[in-house]
Order: sequence, then C-alpha cells, then structure tokens
Amino acid sequence: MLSNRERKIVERFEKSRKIQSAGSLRSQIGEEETFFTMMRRMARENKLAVFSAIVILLIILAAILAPVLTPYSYSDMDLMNRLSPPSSAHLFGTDEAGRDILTRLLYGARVSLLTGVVPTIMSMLLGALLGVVSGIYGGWLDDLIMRLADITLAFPSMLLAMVIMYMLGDGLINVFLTLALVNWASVARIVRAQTLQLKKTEFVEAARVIGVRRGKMIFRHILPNCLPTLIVLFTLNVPAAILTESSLSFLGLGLQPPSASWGLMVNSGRQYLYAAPWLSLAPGIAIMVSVLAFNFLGDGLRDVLDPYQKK
Amino acid sequence: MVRNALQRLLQSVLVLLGAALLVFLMLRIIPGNPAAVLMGEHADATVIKRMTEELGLDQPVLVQFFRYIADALRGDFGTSFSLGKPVSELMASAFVNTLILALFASAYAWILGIISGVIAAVKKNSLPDRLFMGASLLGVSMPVFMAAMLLQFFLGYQLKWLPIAGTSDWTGFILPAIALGWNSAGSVARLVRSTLLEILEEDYIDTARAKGRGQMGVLMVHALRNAMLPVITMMAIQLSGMLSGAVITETVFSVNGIGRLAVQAISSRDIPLLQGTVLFSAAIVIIGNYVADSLYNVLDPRIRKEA
Amino acid sequence: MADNTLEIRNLNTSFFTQHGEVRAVNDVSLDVRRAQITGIVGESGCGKSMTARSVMGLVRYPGRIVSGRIRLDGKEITGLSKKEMCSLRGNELSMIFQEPMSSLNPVMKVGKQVEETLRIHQHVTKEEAARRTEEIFREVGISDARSRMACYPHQLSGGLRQRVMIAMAMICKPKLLIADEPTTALDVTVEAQILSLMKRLCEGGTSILLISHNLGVIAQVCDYVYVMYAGRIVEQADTCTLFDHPVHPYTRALLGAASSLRSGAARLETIPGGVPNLLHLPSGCSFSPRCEKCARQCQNEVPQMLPVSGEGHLARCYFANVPEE
Amino acid sequence: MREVLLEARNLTKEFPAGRKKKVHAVTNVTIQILRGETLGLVGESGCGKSTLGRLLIGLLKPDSGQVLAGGEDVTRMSDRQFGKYRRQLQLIFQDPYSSLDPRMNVREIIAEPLRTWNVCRTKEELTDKVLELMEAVGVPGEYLYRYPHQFSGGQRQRIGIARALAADPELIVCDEPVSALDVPVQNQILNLLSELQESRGLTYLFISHDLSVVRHISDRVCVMFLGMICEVGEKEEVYQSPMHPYTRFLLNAILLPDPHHRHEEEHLLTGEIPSAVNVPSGCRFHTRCPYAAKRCLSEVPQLKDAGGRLVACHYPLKP
Repeated sequence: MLSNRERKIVERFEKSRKIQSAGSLRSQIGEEETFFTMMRRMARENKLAVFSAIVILLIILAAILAPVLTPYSYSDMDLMNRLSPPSSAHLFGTDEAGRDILTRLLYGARVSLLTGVVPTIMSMLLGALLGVVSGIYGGWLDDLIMRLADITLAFPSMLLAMVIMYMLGDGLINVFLTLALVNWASVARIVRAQTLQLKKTEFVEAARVIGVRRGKMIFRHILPNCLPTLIVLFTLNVPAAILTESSLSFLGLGLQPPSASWGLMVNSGRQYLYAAPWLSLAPGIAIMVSVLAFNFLGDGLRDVLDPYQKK
Repeated sequence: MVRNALQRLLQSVLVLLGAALLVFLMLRIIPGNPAAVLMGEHADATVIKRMTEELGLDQPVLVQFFRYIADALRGDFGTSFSLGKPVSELMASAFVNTLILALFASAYAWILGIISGVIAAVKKNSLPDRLFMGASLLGVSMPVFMAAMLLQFFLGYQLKWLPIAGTSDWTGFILPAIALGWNSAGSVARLVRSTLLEILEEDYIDTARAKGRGQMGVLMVHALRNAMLPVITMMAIQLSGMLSGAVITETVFSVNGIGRLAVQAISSRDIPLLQGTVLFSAAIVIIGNYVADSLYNVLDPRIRKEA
Repeated sequence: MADNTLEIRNLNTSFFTQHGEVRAVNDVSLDVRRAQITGIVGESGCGKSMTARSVMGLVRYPGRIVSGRIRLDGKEITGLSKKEMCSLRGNELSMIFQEPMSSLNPVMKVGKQVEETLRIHQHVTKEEAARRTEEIFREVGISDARSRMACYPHQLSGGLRQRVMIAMAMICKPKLLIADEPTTALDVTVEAQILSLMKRLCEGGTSILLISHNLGVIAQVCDYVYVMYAGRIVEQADTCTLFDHPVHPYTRALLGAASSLRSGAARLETIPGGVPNLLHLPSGCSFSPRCEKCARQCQNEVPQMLPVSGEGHLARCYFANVPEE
Repeated sequence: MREVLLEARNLTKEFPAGRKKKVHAVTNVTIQILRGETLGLVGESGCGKSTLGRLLIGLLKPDSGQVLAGGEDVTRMSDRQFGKYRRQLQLIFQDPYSSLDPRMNVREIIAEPLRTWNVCRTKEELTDKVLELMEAVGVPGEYLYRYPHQFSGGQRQRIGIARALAADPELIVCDEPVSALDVPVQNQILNLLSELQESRGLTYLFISHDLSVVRHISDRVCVMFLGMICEVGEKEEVYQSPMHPYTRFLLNAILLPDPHHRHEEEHLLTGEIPSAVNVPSGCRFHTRCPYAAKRCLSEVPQLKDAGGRLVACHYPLKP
C-alpha cells in the first residue's frame, strides 16, 4: 500500500494525464507545449520559482568559486580571533576556533549541494529502476522488491540514517550512501504504482499489439511517461536530503570537524548560542534558504508539469 | 473485510520481522567485538572471551537473532551496556515522555494545519492563502534543530517565558512540541489545501451546488468529508512518526524520550539499547501504517465494501 | 402566467484564458416552454453545456456570464445574489449531469444525498424527508427503494445512479429540469428507459431543457429543438419541422450525416473541414468556411436569426428563405 | 463459401473479482471470422465484447478454448512462435486520446511497428513509408513531427489506424473506434475504414454498442449478452427479423433520428443488466426476458443453426 504522499503524487499525475488527453480547452486552442514554452510559462506565472532558480544558481557559483571569493581557509584556526562578531574583516564573524564563518559557509555549500544532489540521483536511479522492473515484471521479483521497500520504510528515516551512518562510519561518501539507501524505497513505490497505471493504458496495449518487447517498452513508453513525476520527486528529494545531512551532522554523525558542513556548524555553535548567536544562525539560515529555494522551484515545476492545475 | 485486515496484519508482522533482521545484521557488520567495547580498551582477553560467550556472541548470527526475538517477545530486550539497566525498562520510561510530546505537538499541528489549509483553499490566491502557504513552506523547509534553537533563544533565553530545556514539569514540553509540530502543521495544511482544491473540481460538487447548497454547505458537507480521507491517514502516519522518537527535538530540548535514547545509544556504542530503540520505533511506524490503512479502508465506502 | 418557463435573451458566456477570450456561449436566446421538452443539439464544444451551466449559475472560473438576461417563470434571475440563487437551485431549477458516477458524492449514502435537497429548501423532519425520498425513488422507477436508499453510489449500476440523480433533482418539484447529456454514459436499453422516464416527468408538468449531441435522443423526446454551432444558435424549430425541413446548411449536414447511416449508402455523408476554434472565430457566419453555399456576405457579417416559413422556425443563414433548386 | 481466417472454439475467460468471485467476461464462445468480411460484434457494456476481441488477437490468454489461425491453435504458442501472427492481428482503440503515447510524435508512433518488425532498412525509407501511411489515412504529411495533443479526435483516430496498418495486418479488431467521436467525424472514420478494406483486402471485427453503426459497416452481425453469444447471422436477416428476444429488444431501443417514429414504451426492455459476477443460471437473459419459461432458468441454451444463422435460445422468435 502506498503512503499518503505517494498516493497523492501518483493520483495527481494519473489525473493530469487524463486531463491532458481529454484535451480540454488547451487542445482546442491548439498551442504546442514544449519544454521551453513550459519554462517560459513558469517564468511568467511563478516569479518565486524563477527567483529560487537564481538563488540556487548563486549558491552553486558560490560553492564552485569559494577559494576565489574568500582569502581565508575553511580549516585554519586563528585562536586570537575566536568568536569575533561580524565585522568588515569577517562579514559573518568567526567561530570558536577563529575560522571565518563566511568562508566556512561557502565551502559548506559544496557539502550541502553535493549531499542534496548526489544521493538523490543515486536513490532515484535505483528507485526508478527497481520500481519499473517491479511494475513490469511482477511476480516474485515484485514481491521481493516491494517487501524490501516496506522494510526500509518501516524505520523512521532519521533513525535509519543514524544506524546506517553508525554502521558505515563517518565521511562524505558514507553520507551519500546512507541518504541513497534511506530514500530509494519511496521512489521505487511511486514509480511502480505509475508503471502499473501506465501498463493499463491503451497506448501501452497498442505497443503490445505491435509486438514491442517488454524491455523496449520500459524505455520507449514507461520511463518517458514517468519523467514528470521523477522531475518533481527530484526537486522534493534534494531539499529533504540536504535537511537530513544537516540533521545528521548536527547530531555529530555526518561529517566530522574541521570539514565545513552547515549542520555541523550549527551544532558546534550551539554551545555559544547565547554569547555568539551568529555561529549557529548563519549556517541555519543558509540551510533554510537553500531548502526553501529548492522547494519553491519544485512547486513551480510541479505546477507547470501538471496540466491539472492549469487554468 | 475482517479477512483483509488480518491479511494486512500478517504482512505487517512479517515486515517487522524483516526490519528486526535487518537491524540485527547491520549492527553485527560493524567491526569490533561488542564485548570488547563493553569491557573497555584495557580488558583482559580471557575476560572478553567469557563475556562474548555470556552474551551469546559466539553463536551463528541467525541463532542469535532468533534467541533475541524470542526474548523480545517476552519483553526482554537485553541489558544496556552503558546504563546497566534492562533496555525494556529504559524504553518504557522514555516512551512516556515521547508520548506526551507527540500528543502536544500533533494536537496543535493538526488544528492549525486543518484550519489554515481550509482557509487557504477557500480563499485561493488571496492574502491569507499566500501567507499560510508561505508559513507552511517555511515550516517544511526549516530544519527542526533550527526552529528549536530559535524558540530556545527567543522564548526561553530572551523572553524567559518557558524553560529552555528539560521536562521537570509540563511547561517543559511546550517549546519542543511547537518545534516538533511546526513541520507537521505545514504538511497537513498543504495536503488539506491541495486535496480540497482537487475535490472542489469534482462533478459531485457541481451536483451539490445544483441542489442549492451554499458555499459553506458545499465545503462542510461534501468537500471536507472527502478531503479528510487522505488527511486523516496522513495524520495517523505523522503521529506514529512522532511516537517513534523525535530524535532532533528531544536532543535539543533534553527530553528523555525514545529518540534521545537512540542518540545516547549510538554515542556510547550501546548495541542492545540501540537495537531495542530502533526496533521499537520500527514497530510504532508499522503500527501507524497499519492504522492509517485501516482508517482509509473504514472511512472510504468504496474500499470498505469491495474488500 | 407566461407560457415559457425559461427565457434566455442574448446570453454571452466567455472563458478568459491567457490566450484570450473563448466565447463559449455567443448571443444565445432561447425559450423553454411549459411542460415541454426543449432540446439543444450540437457537437462537442459547441457551447450547449455552457448555456445550461449559465442558467444554473454554475459556470466555473475562468468563465463567467458577460451579458444577457435569464428569466425563470417570468422572474429575472440574472443579478440575483448568491444566496438567492442557492434558494432557487434544486428547488425551482435543477440539473442532472452526464456522468452519473462522478456526479454523486462517493462517501454519502444515496438516500441521504436525495434527502439533502429537500432539507435545504424545506423544513421537514427526518422521517418526513425519508418518506418523501422513498416516494420519489418509486416515482423515478427505482425498485426496492428502501434498501437502495442505504446504498453508496458505487454499489449501483449506471442506470440506477442516473435515476438517483433524477430523484434528487425532482424531489422539490422544480419548474425546470436541465438535463445535460443524461443518457450519453448509459447503455442502449437503459438509455431508452431513462428517456421514457423524462417524457413521463414532462407529462407531469415539469419543463425540461435536454442537451444532447445525439440526434436520435432529440428526435425521440423533444418538442422543440435548438441547433448550436460554435457557441451560437443556428436554427430553431419544432422537432418535426426541423427534421423534415432543415434550412441551415449545418443542420442539413448534421441530419444528413446521422440519417445516411441507415440509408444503406456505401459512403456516409460528412462535413468537410473541422469545428472552428472558439478563440479565433471566423468573421461572419462561423459555418461559412465549411459551407458550400458560402457567399461573400457570409464571410463578412454574422447573419441574424431569420424567420422561415413555418411557425416558430428561425435560422441564422442568409439563404434560409431561398428555395432549393 | 469464403475461407475462415480466424476461428474461436469454446473460448472462456474469467477475471478474479475479490475473494472467490469471478467476472464471467467471456463464456464458451465459438465464432468464425471469414476472410475479407466485416463481422460486427454488438452488445451493451460489460457483455465481454472487448475481452473477446482481445482474446482473438492474442492480447489476452483464454482460460480455456482455442483460437485457430491457419489450422494452428495460437493460444498455446510461445511468444516466439506467435510472432508471425502478431503482425497479422491488429487492434484499433476506442479512445483516440489515450491510445497514442503523448510523448511521441506522429512519425515515432507510426514508425514503431515498422521498427519493431525491421521493415525498413534506412531512415529515409522509414520516413517515406510513414508518409505513405499518413496519406492513406488522410493525415497531411506536414504534421509528421506533431504530437498527439495537437490533433482533433478524428485525426488521432486516423493516426491510430495508420499505426495498425503499418504492421500490414490481415485482421483488424476495431474496438469501438467511433464511439468517442461526433457524428460527422464518425462518418469520416467509417468511410475511411471501408475504403481501406477495399483497397487492402482487410478483415474487420467491428466491436460497437451502436447498432446503427454496426448495421452500416458489417456483413455479418454477432450479438453478445453477458459473455455469451445470443445470435450470429447475415446483417440484414438479423436486423429485419431478429430471432433472439434480446436482439429484438436491442433493436427496439435504437433511437432513430426521426421524430415520426418514436418508440413505444411496451417494446422496451425493463430492469437492469445483471452483473457479470453473479450471472443468472440457465439462459443469462432470463431475468429480463418476457418469454422466459422454466427451461430457461436451468438449462443453458446452445448456439444452434436456425435457417442460415445461429441462435442461442430455447424458444427463438419466428422470423
């Protein structure tokens, strides 16, 4: 059985497909909707999404250009300048070891973006593959994959991530693996449900009448039609992964100092919350802004890809 | 219908067993002998060996597993390495705190979420809609520890209205409940809004209007009842999520609940305690899913009669 | 007492999309006579459903009534407040829809849904409401009324569901019943049953506005017919006149297409071209691009409804009164 | 007599519907399709006509019974063995909206069967072939790279027909191909189907609930009720003098576009169609049949020859 959120996503896209095919007002108007016109429509209708896209681009640039943008190193300590408040030399102040917070934020963006994107891509690839296979072939393979998904989803995701991190040990790669292992199951279930629905459609039946084999069917008909769902899932899962990473680091289970991870920075600033609130505040806000930006962009994309919401 | 419920129950039990096996295996993969960890770095090799045998760690993993399950069924989850008390006892007292916190948090989250969701849907694209949806997106996007720390800083430290941490009396639960519920309120509001908007497009809403129902009547009698189906199941799942331990919230506010117990278990490498808390959480989540599914089946006559 | 239950004058309903104004209903005037079945026929997208929804006040965003007057039983209903409209709907004015499955609330027993109409408009006790629901169920031909009332919509067949919809619409004895493609989703034998039920309701004094794309349905039950094309009424006449002596080229083509099916001809009659886009209507007569008689005049100016020989027969065509060669 | 192209013998197909319940979609159906003819298959929704169509072209496997093509039983074949029949048996769908993959353009849609069967060697050849098919069904070639949602219902149906033709089939099962279309468009499609039949020597199994359409296009007609065949015969014979009571009621229910011939109440069938899950015993029509006798309640009538046509009724009407 699907969880609520999953059921929603699947139902909505099923509905949107029907609406799209019912070709209401739009097909009467008969304007072509390509990817670019869609994006343009989003740009016109949803300024917030565009703004968010710009914010994300800026974060990416900042992450890439970190060494150029700042004269400081993210790990060199300067014990003379511990906990100094924001000033012209240190825009966001320094932390308990005298490291420049802005510098650490810029380098931390690398960690957050990577932990947002890499494990999400991994979990989506794994989930989509298993989901499609499960839906198309059915039988014992389906049972096996779905029971594994059930088991994965039986744990609170934070707790599961903690246990896997504990098992694997610290490190960026292990964070990637952990997040991928935690998130694949819901992707698989959503893709499977959609595959089952697509399997029932007449155009898939038509392909069977023609004699298209199952393997080809997946790549020609099933996956392309799952794409809008996958794109939306991607934009929802990236911020979720960023949050989970920062939470893990916050608990001391993700990356270890002196690595610059936003969650880690919030955690180490906790002890100085009352004396030097900027220590935690700056990375906290950075997390929030990037997660918000991804969420807004995701909302915008969903609205655009989902004809059901179109006026 | 009863048969269907039993079938799903059986499946849930199997999933729980699978989950238990998974945890068990994962914790055995970790390098290092737990007995050695338990006895400290400088322990004698023979002592460690004796301890290993005592704990049954020299047996094959599957044997250990079934022994563990058999004990667990009798309520015995072993003894905590670090705290020296039975794990079941520790979990029981922790669960009380988690329960209070979850009830506080969910009550306020749901009331807030449903009301703001309904208002947002009815007044679509109005100022309140944008305000509520902005706030809910903020709720979904803000890391829990961030919300928790902000609450501590302003309401606890600056205004001194409420205790910053600890649960010596019930006021100690208020801040963590707000931090924990904020996120749920946001997702409930968004779900209520989107479901309502979808349902307001349905044909039977036209029928209701065609028979002379006013805006309010259509909403309350026809739309909301249908919209609550997915919302109620979501709430069941949320509650089970909170009951299985709010790791971050409990840690930040020093609430001695299940989540904090798990964190403690990890930081002190206390395997029996970790195993117990994780399994307990999984059980709660599985029960929550089961209840959510059952609720859906009971509430939706289409499924109720077909099953 | 007027002998028209419903009078629509110069009704315009449009959808305001980002591509421009879609004129779904374009200067429509029509009457529904007392205790008669009046039909609107046309292809999908010709604006017939929107006309009905405009009368009910159920046009959805981004559509709205731009101008026009609607009078129910001599009383102006355009410009009524929302509350006043609510007290009309279901009471004096009711409607049934095409899809009997999705038009019923899935989580409510059908008896409750029918009672609801009664309880909105009249102060009756629960027992009274239940009694009258049972009564109306019998009237619309639902056997085993009492047990059927306790069913959920999905437990009933399509035909029964449509009967429930009719019961719901009829329980307050409305003056006008609007039926939007009431039989399109039903099987042939059930369709015939529902149509004969509608005829019976009409004999009982209800005025009915029946909307259908099916000329067979129209011919079988209607007393008077309006033909719509691209948002406009193009021809109106009593049923026999319309089927015997259609004058508008569109009506002729439509009738020709329907009747050639049973003529045994090897090739069926069709209409060249496609239905025009409501966003970019041709100037002049909207049928002109597909019309073989099209003259310059037709392309420049929209023709008015012209009277044709025969009482109450009007057509929107410059050649309405030109005799066939 | 014409050659038999495809023959179904005692086909039965049931679908599970919850615990210990089954939908009796098709029960013990025997039918022949002759080369070059159009066999009309009529019945109300849920009578199993679509299921029968899909069984005949091997899209569904029957629970029991055989489908014979060229003397071979195709139902017991492996996918590989069935391969050569796959191309010969094609299907046209009811809903022109959902039967085309929304993410493929016209060229890709029509080319799919050509690619699957490696008909064309080069890209140019493929495009030429697609253009040829588009012309055959009356879709302008300049729409080659358009997507389904940019077409009207009638044009989409033409594209669906072109796709079926691309496989170069012998039999096309037309599953309600015109019921989603307005009458003028419906007539265009029916004309196209007739033309194609003539020029390509196709055989059609034409499934529809619309008796007027079936009457126009068919040579022979087969009437189904709740998974069983009631009557099979030459079109005019069946329409002029139905022998099965159900056929007669079905014909009485036709809504003629002629206000001078309104149908009379007493000639209409009463009651609802029984569910295919709990089928009535004996003759499945007995619950609605005014002529039902004791025998009809217990004994299933077999399809018997009645003067040139087949009728499954214990007490057939006099022609």
